[in-house]
Amino acid sequence: MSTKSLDSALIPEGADRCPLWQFLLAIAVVGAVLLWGVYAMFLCWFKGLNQTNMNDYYGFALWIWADLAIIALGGGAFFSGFLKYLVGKDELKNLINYAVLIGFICYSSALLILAIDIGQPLRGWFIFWHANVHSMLTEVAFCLSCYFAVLTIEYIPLILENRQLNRVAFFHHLAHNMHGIMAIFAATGAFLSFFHQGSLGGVAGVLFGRPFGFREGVLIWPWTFFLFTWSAAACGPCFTILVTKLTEKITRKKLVPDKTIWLLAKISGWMIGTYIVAKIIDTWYWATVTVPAKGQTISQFYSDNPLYGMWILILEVVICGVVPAVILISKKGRESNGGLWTAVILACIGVSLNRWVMVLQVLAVPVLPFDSWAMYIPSWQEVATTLLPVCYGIILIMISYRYLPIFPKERELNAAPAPAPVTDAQPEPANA
Amino acid sequence: MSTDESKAHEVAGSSHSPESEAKNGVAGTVILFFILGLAASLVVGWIVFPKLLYSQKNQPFSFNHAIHLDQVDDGCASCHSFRDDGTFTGIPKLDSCVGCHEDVQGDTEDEKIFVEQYVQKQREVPWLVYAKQPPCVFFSHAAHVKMGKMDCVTCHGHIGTSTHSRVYEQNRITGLSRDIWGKSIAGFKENSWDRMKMDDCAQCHAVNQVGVRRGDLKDPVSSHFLETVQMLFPTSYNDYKGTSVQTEKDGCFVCHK
Amino acid sequence: MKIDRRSFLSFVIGGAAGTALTPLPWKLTDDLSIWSQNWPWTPVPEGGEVTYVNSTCTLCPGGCGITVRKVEERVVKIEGMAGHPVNDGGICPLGLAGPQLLYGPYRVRTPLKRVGQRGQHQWAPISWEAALDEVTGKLTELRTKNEPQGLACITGDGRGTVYHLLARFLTAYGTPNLISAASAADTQGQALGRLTGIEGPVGHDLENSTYVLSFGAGLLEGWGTPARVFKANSARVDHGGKLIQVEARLSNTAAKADKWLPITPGSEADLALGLAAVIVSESLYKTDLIDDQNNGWDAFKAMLAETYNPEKVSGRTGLDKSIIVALAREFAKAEKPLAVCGRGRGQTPGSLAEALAVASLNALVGSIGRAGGLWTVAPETDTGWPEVETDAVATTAMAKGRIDGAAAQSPDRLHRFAPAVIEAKPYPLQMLLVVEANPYYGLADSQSVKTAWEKIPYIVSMSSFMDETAQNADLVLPLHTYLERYEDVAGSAGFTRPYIGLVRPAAKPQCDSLHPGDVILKLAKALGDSVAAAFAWDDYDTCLEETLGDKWQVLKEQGYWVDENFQPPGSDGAFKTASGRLDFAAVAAKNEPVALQGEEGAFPLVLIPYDSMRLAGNAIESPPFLAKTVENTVLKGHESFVEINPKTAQKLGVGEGARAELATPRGKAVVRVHLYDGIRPDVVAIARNLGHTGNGQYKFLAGKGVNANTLIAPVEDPVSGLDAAWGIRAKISRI
Amino acid sequence: MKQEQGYKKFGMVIDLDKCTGCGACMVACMAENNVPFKQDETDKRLSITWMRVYKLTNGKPYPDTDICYLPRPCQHCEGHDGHSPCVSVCPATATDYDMATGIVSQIYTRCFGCRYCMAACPYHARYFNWWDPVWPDGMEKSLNPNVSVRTRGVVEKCSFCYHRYQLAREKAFVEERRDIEEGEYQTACTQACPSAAITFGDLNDPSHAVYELKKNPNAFRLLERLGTNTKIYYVSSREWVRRSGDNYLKHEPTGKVH
Repeated sequence: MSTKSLDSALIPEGADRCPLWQFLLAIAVVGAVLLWGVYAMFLCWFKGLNQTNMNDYYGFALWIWADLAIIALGGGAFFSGFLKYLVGKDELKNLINYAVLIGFICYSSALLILAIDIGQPLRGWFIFWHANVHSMLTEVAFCLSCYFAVLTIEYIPLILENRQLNRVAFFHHLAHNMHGIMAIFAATGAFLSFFHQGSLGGVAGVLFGRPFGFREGVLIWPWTFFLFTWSAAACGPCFTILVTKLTEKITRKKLVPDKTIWLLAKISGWMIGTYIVAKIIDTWYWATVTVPAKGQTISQFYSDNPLYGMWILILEVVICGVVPAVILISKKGRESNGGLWTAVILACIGVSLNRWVMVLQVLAVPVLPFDSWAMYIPSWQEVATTLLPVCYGIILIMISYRYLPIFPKERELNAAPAPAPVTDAQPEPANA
Repeated sequence: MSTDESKAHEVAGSSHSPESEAKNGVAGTVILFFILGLAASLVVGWIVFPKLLYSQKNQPFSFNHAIHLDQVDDGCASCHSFRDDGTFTGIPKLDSCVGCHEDVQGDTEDEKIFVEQYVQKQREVPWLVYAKQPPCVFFSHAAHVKMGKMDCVTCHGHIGTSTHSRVYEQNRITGLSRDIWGKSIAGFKENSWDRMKMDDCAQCHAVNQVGVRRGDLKDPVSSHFLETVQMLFPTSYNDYKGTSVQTEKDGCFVCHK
Repeated sequence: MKIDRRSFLSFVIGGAAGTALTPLPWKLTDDLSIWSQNWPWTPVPEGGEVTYVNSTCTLCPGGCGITVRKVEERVVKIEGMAGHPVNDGGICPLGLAGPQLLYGPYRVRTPLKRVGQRGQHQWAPISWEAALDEVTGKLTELRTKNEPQGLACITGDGRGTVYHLLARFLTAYGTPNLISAASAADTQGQALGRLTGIEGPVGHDLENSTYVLSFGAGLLEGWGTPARVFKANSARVDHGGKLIQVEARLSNTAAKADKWLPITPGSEADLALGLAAVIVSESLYKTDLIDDQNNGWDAFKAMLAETYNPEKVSGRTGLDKSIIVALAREFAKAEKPLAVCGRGRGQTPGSLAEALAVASLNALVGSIGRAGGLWTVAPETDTGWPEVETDAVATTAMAKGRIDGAAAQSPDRLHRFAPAVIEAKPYPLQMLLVVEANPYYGLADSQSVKTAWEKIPYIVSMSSFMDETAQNADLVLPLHTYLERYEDVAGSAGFTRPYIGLVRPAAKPQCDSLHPGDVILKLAKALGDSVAAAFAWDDYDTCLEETLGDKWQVLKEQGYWVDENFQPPGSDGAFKTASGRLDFAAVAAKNEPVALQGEEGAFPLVLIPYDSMRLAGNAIESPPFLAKTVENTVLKGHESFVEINPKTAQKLGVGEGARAELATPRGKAVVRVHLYDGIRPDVVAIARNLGHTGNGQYKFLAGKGVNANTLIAPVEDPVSGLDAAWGIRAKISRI
Repeated sequence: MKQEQGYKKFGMVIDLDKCTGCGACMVACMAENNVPFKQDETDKRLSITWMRVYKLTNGKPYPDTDICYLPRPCQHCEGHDGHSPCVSVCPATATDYDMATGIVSQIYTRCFGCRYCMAACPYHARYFNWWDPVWPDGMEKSLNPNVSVRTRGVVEKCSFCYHRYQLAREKAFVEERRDIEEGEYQTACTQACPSAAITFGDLNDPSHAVYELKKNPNAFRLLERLGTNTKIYYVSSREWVRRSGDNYLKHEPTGKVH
C-alpha cells in the first residue's frame, strides 16, 4: 500500500490530521536541528569533552543544568499520575497520557545527556556496578533509570492503542490489562520520583565545600532534597499544561477539557505557593545562619561579577515563584486564558532558573578568599547537544499525536460541525 | 489510561475471527523459531565468542621450568629474586642465564633458538608474561612473599613444574593476558591461581584481614548499628573492616597506582 | 511452513534471550571498559631496575649537583644531589625539567645543511664527515688567504676544559676572536679587584651573613646559583637574619625581604655611597681592613661628604633622609653585613660605578674576605697544557686585535659584536662559529644583531637544540646534551670556594650528535699542521681525564671537587695593594653612573626587563614543564604582559588585560597590560626569556610573547667597557 | 575526631615565609607523576598542575603592596570521619579516604569522568583530562613507571606521591622491617623545594617534624570553617596572609572562630 494510505491507516479513527507532506516537512525541519545535535554528540564522544567550554572550575555546566531542568519539568508525569491513581482525581485521565508522553521524553533526554556528559561513556555503568551509596549521584542514577523504565511501561499501552497494532488481539489485551495495573506503576513512579528529584536537589545541597550550594537538613538529606521534589511536583504540571496549550495552538484544536486543565492548574498553584514559602524560609535561614557560619555574606554571592546579581534571586523567587502561585490559586487568574499562559510560563522559567542557580552559580562563586569568579559560556557543541533532545521530543510528540489516541476527548471536543480552518487537516477522501 | 472500552472490544472482535484458523500452525512455527534463535545464540555465546575474543601467541621458544628447578637450590627465588630496593626482578635478564647457556646445552630446538637468537646476539628474550597485570595495578611481591610469607603457587599455580611454555592467549579488546580473567569464560575458579581479577585480590585481603582493623574507628552511632546488624544477621557481617572509609576494604591505593 | 515476519521476530527474540544467558554481552561490556581504561594510544612506561647517576647541571652557571634517576636505559627524573656542597639536594625548576631537554622534539637530530634562505628552516641532513669537511674547507680557505682573524667564535660558558680546548684551537688557528658573554659577576670581580688588587671570580658568603642589603640583586629570581641562594635565604629566615631589597619593582626577592625600598631606578650607586657617607661621617666603619693613610681614602671621604650627603642622596633616590641614615646605621652595626648587587639574575654586567659603590660599602663594614662577606675566589687553576706553537699565519693574525676591542686580560665585550660586524671594523668578519650559545636570541638590540648576521658570509652553530642561532646558521652541528656526555664545570656562580663539578653521561646519545670537545679535536686534526700539532689527545674524555689529573679520582667517586681548606685572599688583612689594605682610590675616582637610552620627553617611562625562576635564562627555550608554571599574568596565549602601576594605567587609559603598544628607542611591541601595585608608577616591567621563535610542530613557548632584547640595547660602561644597560626609556600607548 | 592508635596521618607543613614561588615543587610533581602537558598552558583553568602555586596579594596600593606565594597540593581533607567533600560524592567509588594513611586516593581507571568531585572541591585541587595526553616522539621515555598514565576523560589529583610510600615499604619489607623511617617517604615536591619550605610526615607521629611544626601559633589551614579538616598546614608570620586562608566576616578576628 502507498505511504499515503499507510499513513491514513495509522491515524486514529475519526481524528483529523494535517496532510502528510505538511507533517513530513515539519519533521524534516526539526530533524535538521536534531541531526546537528547528533553531529555534536559524536564530536563529544570521539574527540572528548574538550569540545565543550567546560573547564576545571566549571566541571558541571549547561548539560547538567539541562538535565536538572528537564527532569523538574518532566515531574508533571509522576505528579499527575500520583494525583489520578493515588489521590483519585479521575478528571485528570484526559491529560494523563500526554503527561506520561512528556515525562517519557524528558527522562529519556536526561539519560542521553548524561551519557554525553561523562568523560568515559564506556564506563558509565560503573555507577551501578561500583555504586557508592554515599553519593547523591548514585541515588539519581538508580531512581532515574528505574523511573524511566516505569515511564516506558506507562507509554507502551499508548503505542499499542494505535489503530493497526490494536487489531492484534494479543496487543489489544496486553494494552487493556496494562491499563488495569497502571495504578501500581504510577505509585512506584511517584515513589521513585520523590527520591531522584530529591537527590538531584541533594547534588548541590551536600557540597559542604561550597557554601553557596550547601544546605543543612535531616539525616543524609539536605533541605534542597525536599525543595527539589516539591518544586518539580509544583512546576512539572505547569510544563504539562504549557505543552498541551502549545499543542492545541499548533493543531488549532481543543484537545483537553478546560475543567481538567483548571484542576491541574489549581493544584499546581497551591503547590507552587507552598513551595515558594518553603523556599523563602530556606533562603532566609541559609543567608542568615548557614553562610555567615562559613565566614561569608550573601552579598558576596551576588556581587563582583558580570552576571549573578540579586536580580536572579528576585526573578526566581518573586517573579517566577510568588506571581504564578497567586495567579493559579485565584480562580479568575487560572481560568483567564492570559493568566494561565503567564503563570505556567513563569513557573517553568522559575524552576529552570532555580536549577541553573543550584548548579552553575554554585561553581561560579569563589570559595578561596584569593580565588575569583568563574564565568562560562557554552560552546556550540554544548548548545547543539542540548537542543538535540528538544527536537527529539518535538518529533516524538508529533508522531505520537498523529498516530496515537493521546487525547481521549479529542473526538468529542472537535465533534463534526466544528468549523475547522482551511489549512487544517483535509477530509479523508482527498487523501485516498 | 483506558480510553473507550466498548470501542476497544469491538476492534478486538473484528480483528479476531479471520486469523483463528492459521493460529495453531503459526504458534508452532513461532515456538520453533524461538528455540532455534535460543540455541543458535547459546552456541555463539559459549563456544564461538571465546574463540574469537582471544588471540593465540607462542612464546619466543618453549621454556622448561622443571629442569631448571632441579638445577637450582633456592627454588623459584634462585632466578626470580628481589633487588636491594625491594622491587621484584620478575623474569630474569639474559646475563643471569649466560652463565650456563654460553653455548648450546643438549639438543632441543628451543635451546638452539635461545642461544643462537638471543644469547649470542645479546638480545633480551621478549617473553609474553602470563601474569602481567594492567598498568593501573601496583603489586608488591615483597609485601606478599616477604611479609605475607605467601607461596608462589598461590597465585602462579604449579608453573614451576611445567616442562614447556603453554600458548599465551591475549584478549583482543583489552590486550591483557587471559590468565587475568581466567580460563573459564564464565569466570568460575576452582584454584586460587585460576583467576587474577581485582575481586580475587580483595577477597584474599579480606579473608586474611590484611588491612588494619577499623572496628575501633567507628563513631558510637555506627558501631552500635553494626553490632545490631551482626546480632540480627550473624553471617552477613564479618567483623573485619578495611581502612577505606568508602569501601570498608583496604584503601584503593594499596593495589592501584 | 513459511517464514513470515512473526517467525523471524520470534527467532530474534529467542536469540536475544539466549544471548543474555551467555557471557557474551557481559564480558564484552567489561572488556570494553577495560579497553577504555588504557587506550592503545596512551603510552605505558615500562618498569625495570632503577639506578641513579650523580652528575652536574650545566643549564646555568650554578653547576648544581644532580642525581639522575633511570629506569633501565630511560632517564625518568632529575633530582638535586643530597649532600652536595653547592646545592645539597636543592634544585631549581629548570634543572628538574632537564629530561624534557634530553628527549624533547627541539633537539637537532643530525648535522644539518641549510638549503633554503637563512632562517627559513629548510635543511638537508648530512653526514658528520660531510659536515666537518665543509667546515674544514671554509677554515682552510681563510688561513690560505692569511685571514684567519676573519673567524670569530661565540661560546656560552667561559670556563672548563671545552672552553680551553676551543681557545687553544682558535689560537693555533690564528684568531683572537673567542668571545663569551660577560655577566654581573665580571663587573663585581673588577670592582672588588680595584679595592683589593686581587683578580678573580667573586664569592658571596650568604650562608653566614646576618644582614643582606641587596641593590636590585634578584636573589630569588635566579641570581648566582638559585638552589644555593634559596637555601641560604631559608637559613636566614630560620636565624632571623635580615634582608633589605632595593628595587623599583616588588620582585619575589623584595616580597620576601624584611624591607622593600623602591628607589628611583638607576640611583642604586648613589644610595650605596649615601649609606657609606653616613657610615664614614658617623665613623661606624671598621678600620682594620681599610688603608686610611693614603690620599685615596681622603678623596673618597671628601667625595662622600660633598656629593653623597643624605640630603643629596635623598633627592636622587627619592628615599627619605631618615630612612637612609637609619639603614646605614643598621647595616654598619649588623653582626655580619653583606651588600650585593647585579640586577635580576645578574646576566648583564651592569655599571662598574654601582659595583664599586657596593664593594666599598662592604669594605667599610669589614665584610671583605671575612665570613658572611664577599671575596675573590681563586680563579680556576691552569690547565697545565703546553704553550701553543702558532705558525706565522696565526701569529700575524693574532696580532690584529679582537673585533670586540677587548684587551688581553679584560672580560670579553660581546655587546660590541654586532656593531663591529656591521661596520666591518677593525676588519670584516667572514665566518662565525657559535658553540653552545644563542646570541641571535640572547643579545640585546635584536635588530642590529639581525643586520650583523646578514653581513656574515658563513655561520656554523654547534648546538644540541634547534635554537634561534641554529635556525639562522648555514650549518648546524648537533652536540650531546649535558645528560649524554662528560665535562667539567669549573666553579659555581657566587660560590665561596674553588669548585669543580663533573658532568657524567646518564643516557646514551639520543641523536647523531658529538661531544663539542671531540668536534674541536676532529677539526684540528682535519686542519693539520700546527693546528693539529697543538692537540695531543685522541678524544675529549682522555683530554678531560689528563687535564683534571689528581682531581679525576675524587670527581669520579663523589661527582665534585671542592678546595676544602681554601682561605679567602686577604682574610688575613693582606690584600694585593701597595699597603696590603683596601685602597679606595678607585672608588674615589670619577665613576659616572650610566645614563639610560632615550630622552624623557618622548619616553616618559622606564622599561625594566625582569627575570623569573619560571622562565629559563641563558637564552634556553623553557621546556614544557617550566612553561606550564608561567603565570597567566605574564603570558596568555601568544601575548606577553607588561606590569604597570594602576595609577599609571589610569593615566594611559588602559585596564587589566588591555592591549597596548610598548615603544622604546630600539623597538616596538604589542603587549597586554597587567596592573600591578608592586611597581613604581614611573616604571614598566616585562619578563625576560619569552618570545622564542622555535620551529617544528610542537610550540610550547616558541612563538609566544615578546623577546625583551628586541626593545633594549647595550650601553657601554666608560670604565669597564662592559654593557651597563639595565633598562631603557619607554612609552606605552593604548591601541 | 579522636586520634586512632596505629594509624598514620600524612600531611604537610608549608612555611610561606620561606616559599619563594619559584615553581620547583610544581615541576617536580609533574615530572614525578607523569602529568601531561599541552602546547598552550596559559589558560590555568585547563592546565593540570597537581601542585599549584597561588600568588596572594594584600591588595594595598604602592608602596604598601605585599605578595606571598601559596603552594596548593591536594589538601587530603579528612572532613568528619573520613568523609571528605570529594570522596563522599563520587558515585563510582573512584576515590576513597584511607584511615591507614589519611590519604585521599584517586583511581583513574575507576573514574568515568562525571566531575562531581571537582564541583565538590573548594580548593580546585582536582583536574580533568579534557584532552588525550600527548608526548611528542621520544618524550614518553621520561615517563615514570610507578605512576600510571591517565587517559582522556578522567579526573586526577595529587596523591601525596603514594607510590613513593609503596616503594619505601617494599624496601622495608625485604629488610624484614614492618615500618618505614620518616626520611624514607617524602613527596617529590618536598624533596625538590630548594627553600626547604615544605615539611612532610606523619601528623600523628611525635617523632616526625610535622608533629611539632603544625602547632606553630602562626599555622593555619585553608577554609577550616568549612569543616574540610585538611592535612596541609601553612605557616606565615604575616597576618594578612593568615587571613587570606579562610573567609571571615568583617568583625571577626583572624584565626580560630568559635
